[in-house]
Amino acid sequence: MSELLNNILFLPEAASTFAERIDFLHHFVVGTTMVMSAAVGLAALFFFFRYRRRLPAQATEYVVPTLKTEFLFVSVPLVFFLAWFGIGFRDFTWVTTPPKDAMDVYVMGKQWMWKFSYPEGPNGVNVMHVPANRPVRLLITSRDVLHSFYVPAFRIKMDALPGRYTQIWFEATKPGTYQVLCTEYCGLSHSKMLAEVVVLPEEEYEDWIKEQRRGRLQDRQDALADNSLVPPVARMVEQGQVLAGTQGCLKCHSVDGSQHIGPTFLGMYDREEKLDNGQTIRVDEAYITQSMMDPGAHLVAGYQNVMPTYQGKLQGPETAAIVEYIKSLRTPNVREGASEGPAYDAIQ
Amino acid sequence: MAIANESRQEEQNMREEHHGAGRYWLIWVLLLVLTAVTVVTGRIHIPTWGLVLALVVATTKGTLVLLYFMHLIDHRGANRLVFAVSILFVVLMLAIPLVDLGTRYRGATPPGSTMSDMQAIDIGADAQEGRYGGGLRKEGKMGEESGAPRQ
Amino acid sequence: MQSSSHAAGGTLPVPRLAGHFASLEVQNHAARLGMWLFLATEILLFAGLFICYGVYRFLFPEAWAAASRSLDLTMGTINTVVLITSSLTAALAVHYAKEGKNKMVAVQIALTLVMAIGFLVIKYFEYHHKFEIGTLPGRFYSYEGIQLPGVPMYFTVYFCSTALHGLHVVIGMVVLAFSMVRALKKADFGPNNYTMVELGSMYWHLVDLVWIFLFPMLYLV
Amino acid sequence: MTPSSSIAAPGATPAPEEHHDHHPSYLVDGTTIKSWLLTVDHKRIGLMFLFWVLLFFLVGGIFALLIRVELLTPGPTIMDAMTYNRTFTLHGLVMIFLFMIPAIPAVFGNFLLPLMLGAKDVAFPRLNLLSLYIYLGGAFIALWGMLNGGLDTGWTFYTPYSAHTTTTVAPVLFGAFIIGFSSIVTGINFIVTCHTMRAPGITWFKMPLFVWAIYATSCIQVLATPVIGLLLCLVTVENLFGFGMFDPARGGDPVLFQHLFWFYSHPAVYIMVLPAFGVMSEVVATYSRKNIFGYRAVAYSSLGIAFVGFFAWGHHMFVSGQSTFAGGLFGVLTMLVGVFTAIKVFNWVGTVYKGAVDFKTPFAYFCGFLFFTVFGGMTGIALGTVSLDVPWHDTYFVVAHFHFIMVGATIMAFLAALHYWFPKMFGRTYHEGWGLVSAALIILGFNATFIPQFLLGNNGMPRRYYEYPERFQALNVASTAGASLLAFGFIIIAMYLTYALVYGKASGKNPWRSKGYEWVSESPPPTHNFVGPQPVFPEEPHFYVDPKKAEVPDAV
Repeated sequence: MSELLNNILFLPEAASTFAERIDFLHHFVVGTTMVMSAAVGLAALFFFFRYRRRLPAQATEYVVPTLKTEFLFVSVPLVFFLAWFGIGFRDFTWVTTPPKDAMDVYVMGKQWMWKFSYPEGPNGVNVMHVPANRPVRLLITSRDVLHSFYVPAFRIKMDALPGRYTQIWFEATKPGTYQVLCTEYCGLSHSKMLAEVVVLPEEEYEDWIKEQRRGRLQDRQDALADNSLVPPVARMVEQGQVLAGTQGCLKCHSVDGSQHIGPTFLGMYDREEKLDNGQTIRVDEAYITQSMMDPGAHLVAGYQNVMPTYQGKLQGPETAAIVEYIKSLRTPNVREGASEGPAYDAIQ
Repeated sequence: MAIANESRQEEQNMREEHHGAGRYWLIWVLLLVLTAVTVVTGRIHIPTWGLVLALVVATTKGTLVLLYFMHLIDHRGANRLVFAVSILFVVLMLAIPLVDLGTRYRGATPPGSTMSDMQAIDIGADAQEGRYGGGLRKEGKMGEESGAPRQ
Repeated sequence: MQSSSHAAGGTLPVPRLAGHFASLEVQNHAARLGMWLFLATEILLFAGLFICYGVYRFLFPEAWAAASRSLDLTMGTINTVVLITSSLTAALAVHYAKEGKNKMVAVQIALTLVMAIGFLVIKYFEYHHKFEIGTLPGRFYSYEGIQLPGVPMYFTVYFCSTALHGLHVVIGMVVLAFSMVRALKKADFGPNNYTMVELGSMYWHLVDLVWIFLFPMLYLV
Repeated sequence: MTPSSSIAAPGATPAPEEHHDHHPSYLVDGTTIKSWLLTVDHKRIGLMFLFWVLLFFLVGGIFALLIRVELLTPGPTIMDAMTYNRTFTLHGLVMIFLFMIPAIPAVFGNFLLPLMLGAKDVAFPRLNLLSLYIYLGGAFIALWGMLNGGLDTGWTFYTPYSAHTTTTVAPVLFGAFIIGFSSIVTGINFIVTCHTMRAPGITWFKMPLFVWAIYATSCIQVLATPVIGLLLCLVTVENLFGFGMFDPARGGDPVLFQHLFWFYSHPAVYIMVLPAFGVMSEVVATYSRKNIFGYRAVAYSSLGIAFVGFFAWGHHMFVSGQSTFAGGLFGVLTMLVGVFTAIKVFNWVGTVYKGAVDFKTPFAYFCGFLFFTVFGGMTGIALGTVSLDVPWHDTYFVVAHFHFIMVGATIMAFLAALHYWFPKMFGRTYHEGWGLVSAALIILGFNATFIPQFLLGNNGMPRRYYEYPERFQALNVASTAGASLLAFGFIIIAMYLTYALVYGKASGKNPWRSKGYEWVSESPPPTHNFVGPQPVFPEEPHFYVDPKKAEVPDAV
């Protein structure tokens, strides 16, 4: 049934968990629209025929609706629209709120290509590898103008904004290769800004990432890869470790949990920190980045504001590398356990 | 007499409300006092409520100008409605983007993610060079020459 | 109905009634309502900038505080006082127009114009200072004193809003100048014929109103 | 009835030309070019608007056909990518700013508003003329910019692209900015006209629904246009000087641009479609000889759309980095707009109930209009259902949706208005048979063009694509075929209406036997609309009850 409807509606193959949810709503909306519109249309046609003009200056009755009729006119559509909206907003919240155990992929759009990089692994241009049946969070940004990351088979889309991060997540259900399109007009070759998502079965994905890390597989995509975005050290964590040393982070921050001038990096990521103004904050990418650029913004209680800003001293990938390094030092128990499901925690 | 009702009402209001000039002077004095208040309180830089206080004072001043200098207090009907609607729209128009901004997900605007950081990376092939039309204009040289620091 | 004092000579000056209006009161009402609608569009025009201000203030609160402190509060305050006083004289011009005292109308408008020029001169000095030290919008920003992200944005907002406001000051001056010339040459303002002064003065009050909000937003917080 | 006022006495002598014995129609009252170019007569201004609006429709239509031909094949067909990008931008700009926005308000609103209110003219006739020239000035500046380089930003001018592109953005934006003034002036003029120029007896709830629609439209024009004016200025300044208001490199927020842009451009959709609703209320009442079923509901829903429509703008930004919460807020408000539109649709269908339908050309357009409004509106609601917008956003589904509601409905109304009021404007009749044939062609052509685009959108084809993957080709070819049908329909209309303009039979005062207020005056009306004493208007517009039974208007 749903296959048939998808074919009638020209919907592409559904290859993610979100696609299944959204196709249900799609069928529901199209179905009710068709039924209701047909009812209105048939009523109109019937009236056109039944009440056709018989005399040139025919007089008619003065018909006005009762309050009940008008109430019906308002309430019936309202109920349906709100029902659709309710389902739609639930799904929207779901798709914009990644589960905690999602794997991260950084996506950067630039005129006119997509770059993907993995926190611990390789970078790629125009080809993104993800495992099947595992939630993947995309952190999307752009280098120049607006782009939009669209995978029809997954039914997901999110704009890439320069200077901002947006996020969306998906869980691919079927291994295969799926097209990525750019849907925000971005200039001359907007229509050529295509990419692919390669969904691999879990084991194959592990193999792939291992090979990538070992750097042995010089496949097509490495040849294509824009060297400029690939950091000198392929693994961001390693690079971050080096940077933490050279930039002097480790002079004040320990990595073994001991107290020093600044808070220790060990287990810092995802920790609830108490701030000097009494509030608490959960340490995430945003907080770490902010603390590097503007150390005084949220001081952890018990520490002095002595750290210099790294604004302008660190480049984007370097910042990201240090963040990844700090993330790698998290204590193992922090991010384990089942996902708490869709939780809307955007309001801060 | 639909046509005259609105207009005549209006004319009557305008006509009845002709006061002495003293009223304007009084309002003027009030406005100056409020200006003094806002400047004095503004200088103290009250942390959280400074903006609110300043806006409250500004709104009071604005209301005085509107009601007495612009005679809105004498107007009825459409004129008031027009003004009220425009103010309502301004408020909603201001509130909704701020609500959006306040509820974005936290990573949306980390300070380190602004494009200036990213531009520091040399992306390799020059995206601007040799493309026909539509590409990016070369980053203006004026700022750099005058020593404008990248924020 | 004609309670106010009459112009000398007994014949009341009356504006020409356009053929399509039913009566003079309709014509006046139409003019006034049209003006209010126009003022509404002006308010919405500035609202766009207020939104930019609000959003960027939300994003860069510290830059905003620091940058607003770099402005010259004294000049800003003087300008506020000047503009408020000019608003008073504009209101008085309408008052005298209603009473048919054309000379006083001209005098009050002239005072308004003088203060408007004063406002612009002070604004010029403020701008000049900013050009000198380099607190300019966007990529032209070159001031070493404040180095926070978002400060150039503050000056973008500052320059856009004050420039737009300045433009309105100039337009308002032109409108008022027309009324002044008429008060001097034709001297036909009276209890039935003051719409022209009234509309000009309403426009001027709007300019004042916008400044009343711009002043604390830019200089004080 | 004449307003007695002591103050009015000295200057209130009516203009002398009213006392002529002979009252030529406005078309022949002054035949020099100057008498047209400098006229302050709302009817002549309306006609001049009609001429220019149709001309720009032709220009926009040619661009549309070029786009469709280009999309026949997946690769390059007749132009290169840059030309294509400029073509769709110009198509959007010309159609929206030069055709759709002034189409019904400036042409038919201008022509009919005073007639429907029993007034001699709009409140500010000279401003009205000025609005025409501002419009033309802006249009030619914009067209000059388009021809001297053109711009490739899409009509939405999204920053940062529009701030950086090397194409000629500034003159076009400046032209659009100037056209905005025309829109504001027209809006102010119409609002004041509705408030002050109503003839004795025409109270607010006796105004024809077309007037209500124009009133609501004018409110939107007055409140929304300044914001886009400011925004266009800011982008122009940014493009020319780099002030950086929306420059991400300096912390600028691209989403803020979109907020401000859609604050105008979403209500602009209602500027285009509300007058269409108004036209259709008149058409359905006339051709089914019935009072509007639920007059107040329709009138209030116009205002409701105008108001709520303002605050639904964010549904253009569900996936553009706006917060999830804001998405929900805008989603709910979008649903409310849908409800207001549904009220109108039900009441139109209800109007036909127990009526006497005469299936003339305008009524054929009404049928098409009903179809496009229902499907355009419902797909709009579907798009407002936040999660469904995620895959659909910026695909051909959206293109098809807004062409259905914004273009389909408005074109139907524009053509219906053109046919319905053709006798009113020119005093001549057109060929009914050709009218029905071309109406059928246009409705079919429109569906054939845009239904495939709905499916394309479902299939995942993004908009503004110059080249596309081959799997989209079949539907694109279908769409192009439909577009040619559509063009053919318009050519037929142009031919028989031009013929009717010159050789058409005299129509008489009221060929449709309509009881709308605009038919109280002569067709075509004399220069000041009404001759002699204040005309007497029927108790309410579109009152077709047999006078013998008129006493008891019963509820259903």
